[in-house]
Amino acid sequence: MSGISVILMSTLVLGGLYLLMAAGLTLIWSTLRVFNFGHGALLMFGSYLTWSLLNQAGLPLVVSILGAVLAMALIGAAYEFLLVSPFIKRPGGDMTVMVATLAATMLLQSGAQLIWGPEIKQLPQLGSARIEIAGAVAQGTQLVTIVLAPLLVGVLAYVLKRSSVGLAVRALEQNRDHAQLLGIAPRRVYLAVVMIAVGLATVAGALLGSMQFISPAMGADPLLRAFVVLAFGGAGSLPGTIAGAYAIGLLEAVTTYHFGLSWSPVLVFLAMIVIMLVRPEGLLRSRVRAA
Amino acid sequence: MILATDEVSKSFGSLKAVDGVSIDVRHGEVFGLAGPNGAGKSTLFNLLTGLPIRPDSGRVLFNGVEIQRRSPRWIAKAGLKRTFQTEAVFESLTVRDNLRVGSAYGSPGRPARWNNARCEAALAAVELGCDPDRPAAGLSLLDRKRLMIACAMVSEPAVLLLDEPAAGLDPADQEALIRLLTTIHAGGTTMVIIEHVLSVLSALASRMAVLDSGRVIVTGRPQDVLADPRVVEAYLGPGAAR
Amino acid sequence: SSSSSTTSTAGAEGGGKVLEIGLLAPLTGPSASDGLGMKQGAELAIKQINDAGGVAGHTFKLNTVDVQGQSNDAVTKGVQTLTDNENVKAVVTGYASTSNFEIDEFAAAEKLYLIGGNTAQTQGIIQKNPAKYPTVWSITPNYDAYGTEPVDLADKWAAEGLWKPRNKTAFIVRSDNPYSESIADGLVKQFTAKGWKIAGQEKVPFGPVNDWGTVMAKIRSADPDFIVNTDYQVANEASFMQQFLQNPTKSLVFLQYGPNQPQFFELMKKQADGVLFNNLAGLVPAENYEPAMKLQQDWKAAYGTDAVDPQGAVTYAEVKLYAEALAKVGDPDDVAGIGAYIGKSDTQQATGRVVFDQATHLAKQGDDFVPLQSFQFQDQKKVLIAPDKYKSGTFRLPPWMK
Amino acid sequence: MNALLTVDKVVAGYGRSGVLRGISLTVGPAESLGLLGPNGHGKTTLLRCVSGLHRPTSGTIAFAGRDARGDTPGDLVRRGLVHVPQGSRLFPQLSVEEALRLAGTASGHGKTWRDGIAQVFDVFPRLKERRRQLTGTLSGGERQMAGLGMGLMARPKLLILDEPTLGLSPKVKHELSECLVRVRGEVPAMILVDGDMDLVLDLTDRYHVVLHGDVVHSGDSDTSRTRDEMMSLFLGGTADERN
Amino acid sequence: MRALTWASWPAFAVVLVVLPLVFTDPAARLLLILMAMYGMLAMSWNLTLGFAGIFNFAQIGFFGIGAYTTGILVTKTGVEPWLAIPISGVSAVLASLVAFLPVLRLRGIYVGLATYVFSQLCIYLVLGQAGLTGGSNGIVGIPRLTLGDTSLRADGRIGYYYLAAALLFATVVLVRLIVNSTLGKSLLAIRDNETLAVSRGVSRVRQHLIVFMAGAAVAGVAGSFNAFLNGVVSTDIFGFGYLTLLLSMIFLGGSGSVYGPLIGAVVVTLVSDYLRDAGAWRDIVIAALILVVLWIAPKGLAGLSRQALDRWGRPTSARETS
Ligand SMILES: Nc1ncnc2c1ncn2[C@@H]1O[C@H](COP(=O)(O)OP(=O)(O)OP(=O)(O)O)[C@@H](O)[C@H]1O
Ligand SMILES: Nc1ncnc2c1ncn2[C@@H]1O[C@H](COP(=O)(O)OP(=O)(O)OP(=O)(O)O)[C@@H](O)[C@H]1O
Ligand SMILES: [Mg+2]
Ligand SMILES: [Mg+2]
Repeated sequence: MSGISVILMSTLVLGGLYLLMAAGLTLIWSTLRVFNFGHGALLMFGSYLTWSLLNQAGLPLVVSILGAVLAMALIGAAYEFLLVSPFIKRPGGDMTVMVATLAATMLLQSGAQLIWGPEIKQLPQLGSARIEIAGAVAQGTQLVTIVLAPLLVGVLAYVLKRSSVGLAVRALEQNRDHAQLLGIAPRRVYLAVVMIAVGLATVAGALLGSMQFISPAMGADPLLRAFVVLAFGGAGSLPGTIAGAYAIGLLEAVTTYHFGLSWSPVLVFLAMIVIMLVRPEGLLRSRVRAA
Repeated sequence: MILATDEVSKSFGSLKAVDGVSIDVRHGEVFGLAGPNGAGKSTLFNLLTGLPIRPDSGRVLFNGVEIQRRSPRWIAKAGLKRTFQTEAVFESLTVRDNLRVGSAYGSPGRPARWNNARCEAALAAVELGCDPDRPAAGLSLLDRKRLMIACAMVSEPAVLLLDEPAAGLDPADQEALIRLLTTIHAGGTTMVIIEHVLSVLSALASRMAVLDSGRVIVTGRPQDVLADPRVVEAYLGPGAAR
Repeated sequence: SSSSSTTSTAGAEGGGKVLEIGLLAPLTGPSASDGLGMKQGAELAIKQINDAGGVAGHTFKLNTVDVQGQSNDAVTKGVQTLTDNENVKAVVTGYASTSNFEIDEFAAAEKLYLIGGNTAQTQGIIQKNPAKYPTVWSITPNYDAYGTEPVDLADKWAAEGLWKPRNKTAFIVRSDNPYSESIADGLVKQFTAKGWKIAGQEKVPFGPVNDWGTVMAKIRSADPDFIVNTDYQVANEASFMQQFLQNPTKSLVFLQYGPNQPQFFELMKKQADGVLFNNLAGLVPAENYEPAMKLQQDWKAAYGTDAVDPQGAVTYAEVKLYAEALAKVGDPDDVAGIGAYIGKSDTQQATGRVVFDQATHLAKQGDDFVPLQSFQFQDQKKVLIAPDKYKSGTFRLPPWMK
Repeated sequence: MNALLTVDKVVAGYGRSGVLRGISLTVGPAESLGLLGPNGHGKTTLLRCVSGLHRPTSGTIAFAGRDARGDTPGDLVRRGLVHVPQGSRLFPQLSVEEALRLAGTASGHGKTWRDGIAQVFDVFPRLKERRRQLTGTLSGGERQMAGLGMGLMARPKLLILDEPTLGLSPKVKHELSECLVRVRGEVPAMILVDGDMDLVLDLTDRYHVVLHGDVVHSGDSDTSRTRDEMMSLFLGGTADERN
Repeated sequence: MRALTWASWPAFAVVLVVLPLVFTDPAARLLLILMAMYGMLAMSWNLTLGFAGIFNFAQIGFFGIGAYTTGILVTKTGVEPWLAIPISGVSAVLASLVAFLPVLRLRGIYVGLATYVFSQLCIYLVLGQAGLTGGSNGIVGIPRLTLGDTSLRADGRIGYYYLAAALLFATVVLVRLIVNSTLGKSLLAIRDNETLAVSRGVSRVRQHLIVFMAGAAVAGVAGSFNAFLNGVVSTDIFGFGYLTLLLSMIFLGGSGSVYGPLIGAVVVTLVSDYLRDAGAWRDIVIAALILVVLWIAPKGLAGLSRQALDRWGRPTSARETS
């Protein structure tokens, strides 16, 4: 009995974290058609910034997180300006951008180590609420994650689906030249998208930094999971990503519970490869393609 | 009969893009295909060459062999070559290398080796006006079309399928194109041409079919077909008078 | 090697020659804080030696090589760089690789190599043919005590009535690496031998473990008297403890090595209270042990904290050991001579009295040699609770069991 | 001079190859200008420069009395210069309706896009039938219509059409040219490039013949010219190119 | 130009032979060896990544599989060490057949995800088969290669150097042969326009499989060499570190050319050795270097040098005629 509730709780927490991470990646992928390898490093940097605002500037925790999200959005803007836009129009630009974001990962990780040192750090719990269901406990940051992650991404998905901003994002993704001729300013949309994505990653970083620890390498693992989520949900759609994130969270919780931490990544990866082979467009993605 | 379809159909969702089409193309002839936009002409070409789709039902016969389940590569090697409606070349290869790829992989048998003599011959035949060692990116429209045709021709296919070769060409270039196609035809290649520029069809085709909403509405000699009231109604419209 | 001896003498007369001491340390990657400690320890020792005028006419300079996350590749490259360098006369480390394969390299290159960690591996390599490794010595003793001491202490506390085990069950968590595995194996053996039952075991992958939730669920359903986690990585142990405290069982918790690192306490603060842990190689924090107190003072003067990094204590001792041997032998190129001197030496280091076992080249373990120190966090302080010779407090029931 | 659009001595090209060689022209506020000329002589390039998609090497372009060189295509669209590009694939994964709506909102007509769509459906009933279909699966003619419809959604002061009848069947082309007549009625000024010379001459007030990136000949569209005369102009250009 | 390329072969060989005679310092020799090994890896990876445009991240996996094959063969079975080198190449090729599965159906970045996961799975496989692979301990004590009685390590690793140089030379020949053959051109064709290429009779799957296997063979051999050079193999070999290192080499040097990745391997190896003690600054400098090169020279250092050569070789005339 407690097994099920433990698994469920893990699913909601893990799924929420992966969702925050993968939603940003999906957004960048679907608009810019590039893969941001630096997303994990951005998460890490956001986490450190939160820590600094809290411990060095002495701000309250929530303010620190908001401050870090804003600061990271600016870094996201610089990121777009320096790493994405110079390369994206080149032939084979997607690969160049990917390499540039890999380089950015190296920069951010080493930079964080220089700035904050190699010792791990931690953010305090977000609140002291605690619930216990059939032996499974969720408290503080875990509870916040369970609620906040789907809320943020859900709102984002709704806005993108309903608003003309969302249409503009999709149009740019499909035909940049023509979208410009309709009056869409690609740079502005790209900038907005990267800033939103980085902001989400920062939130994920703050949650992770409070549930676990902050270290220069902390982003690698969430990034890898976000990969898997993208493959599961189809990289192009937010609803797919939401489903994918929780599916992976569930899969991971179940396999960890039954096969142990050593085997669960293997099983998750294998599941991902199978899904990719059977449904290359992701689980939920419709298969309509251009002729 | 070198190429024939037998009640070939293909639907996209609820749309019957090609609906029970039967045509037959005789050895050595130029067969025209016309019809309104969206009638299913390009889709029919896709079905003939297995690219990127297969018929839902019906048969495609090439030299008497059923090919509707064959791989696009097999079909290409067997001698059925096509061009595309949006003129496509390999941009990062030089003009000559475009032809070499066409020659090496389009011909039956392996290992894949190009035939230099044929490449040069094709290059000369299409009268490409540019340096053959320049990259194909940035060629003018007519040259791209010429290169695309040359690339299909270089492996000496038995049948050549051309999807709107004259589209976008000005009258002078259209005439150049007709001359080129006439030469190729004279060399013994069977051709199927999709074309809205009717002068091209009138000049080249011995027979033609008109498709509408996925079905063949009329087949026959161009002058008869183009005078047929159903064709005027569905395809040519009142502007045909011009 | 009489010619090299002359050059070194000449160098000494010419105002001192600078010798390099190699340091292999994980300066980047997940173990970077250990690496920093190693570097600080070696630097402190070198500075003190140089300030005192050097040794046998030589002054020292540190040549640090980053072994990154203990990656074999980086270690190999580091070893090759150091062995290729004529000026490097000795190499020290806390630990470099996980398998200590580099011992063979240094032995083959006839370089002096003083090492700390992974003694099981060191022992495995050396005891096959100790004569092949005259230049390799480990100032950390055999880890066997890690596998017995916690069990013996638990029985002792029970006997003294400090604690009442309900049914003598233990739950053991291990990480998939040789160090954790060998200690966990030892513990399982000792527990069983002493009449305990193993209520459950769980193996986690080597590397960051983020979510202990499912492990906790198993621990809770086993509800053991004693929980041991031999995953020595400090972040893992801290998060293990935090997650345990969310819904604790009435069990003693013993964590292998991690809590020795200052970081553990910085992260845990009050939550650390009650945690049990031990250490074989770190500074002996006993008021009555002079070498340790001296290092603590010097460390504070140099780095502003009296929390001496355990790895720093190791490299500090290694450099000192080498300097002493060099002072006696005189010629830095007489590697065999220096190695032999170290092997026979008997010194009081901050980590205890270092005397080497000739069959394994490990420092000897025991209350009179390098002691296994057992600690418990009490009232937000690290209290030495065993051995009796040095102890400054006694075991208490952890707060979650009251 | 009260010209809506002034192009003055514009030079442009791609990489090392020059395409436009100092071309100049003007379009009045209520005027329709046709551009004729053989393939590959720079018409599209000129239009891309005008709408801000391509940067000229030198020369000036002014729209509605303001220098337009620094403007992005988006700025120009909001000022009323709308370019329907040649052979666009449109937005393969957007439905016809979504694409039209986008064209309305992106050009600053966020409030009135519904009316815009209704109007476009009047001009192109075919699009109404296909409103839910993804533009990527439209046939060539349908796609041209959708592109034109999107152009109209922006309520242009100057509508630039690049080869709207490219690849259309005669009947559709005929339908489309009727639509174009209606389109002409709805927009104040227009630049039309098309392979169909008669269509261009029907729909415009003046025409230029563009050869080698420059205007070599101009005239009023209603002065009747024989097809042969035009052909010789074109052929002259092509012959030059081939030597 | 043609004459120049023909002359370049013997010149290249001579340079390779003479280099260790100039650099006799063992540390410098080690650098040369690493450059050659990384050069092999980067050049072979570039076949799929650069020329075929496949987001192939499994190359690191092939490298590791080669290394582990050698490690297992020489420590667990009594296979003649020299024989382990080709066998490692073969086992990497076999592994590439598995890694290729996703390429059958997937495109673009999805291939990247799947192949990256392939490398990750290799790690778990190695950890799971600890009896064979030593688990997280790795395989240690791999004996050095010997030629007769002399170890290749003797005399400042001169033996390893010449082995690496020979393998590098073979790789260069192989890559050049592939790139200049119809196979090479068909790869570009597929990358440019897959539909068109298929309709011209090019089989995407077949062509991609061939380069995939060719690249894997070289990587497997390089992995085997790595195992002998270091005497130890562990799971780091599948890690992110190698991935970024090699990608830096390829894109710094220029993914569009045959020699670009080799140039990149030389530069990155030198820089990272120079900054050995710089800790975190090393990665910062390398990353900044990559970004600067990507900004100012899209075609990498190879592209820059080609431009310089062109300018120097045929002044202005070329530009006037175009
Ligand atoms: N992959 C696809 N998915 C959905 N619908 C498709 C697809 N391909 C084509 N169609 C639809 O099938 C119909 C026939 O298209 P096709 O391209 O064959 O027309 P066509 O006769 O070549 O027209 P045109 O002369 O304009 O090129 C069109 O309505 C088109 O929208
Ligand atoms: N993106 C490009 N890169 C390089 N060259 C180009 C590019 N676009 C066009 N060109 C070249 O510029 C020249 C002019 O092309 P442009 O498209 O402006 O001509 P056009 O008059 O519109 O012809 P068409 O009737 O074919 O549309 C052509 O030679 C063409 O090859
Ligand atoms: Mg068509
Ligand atoms: Mg044009």
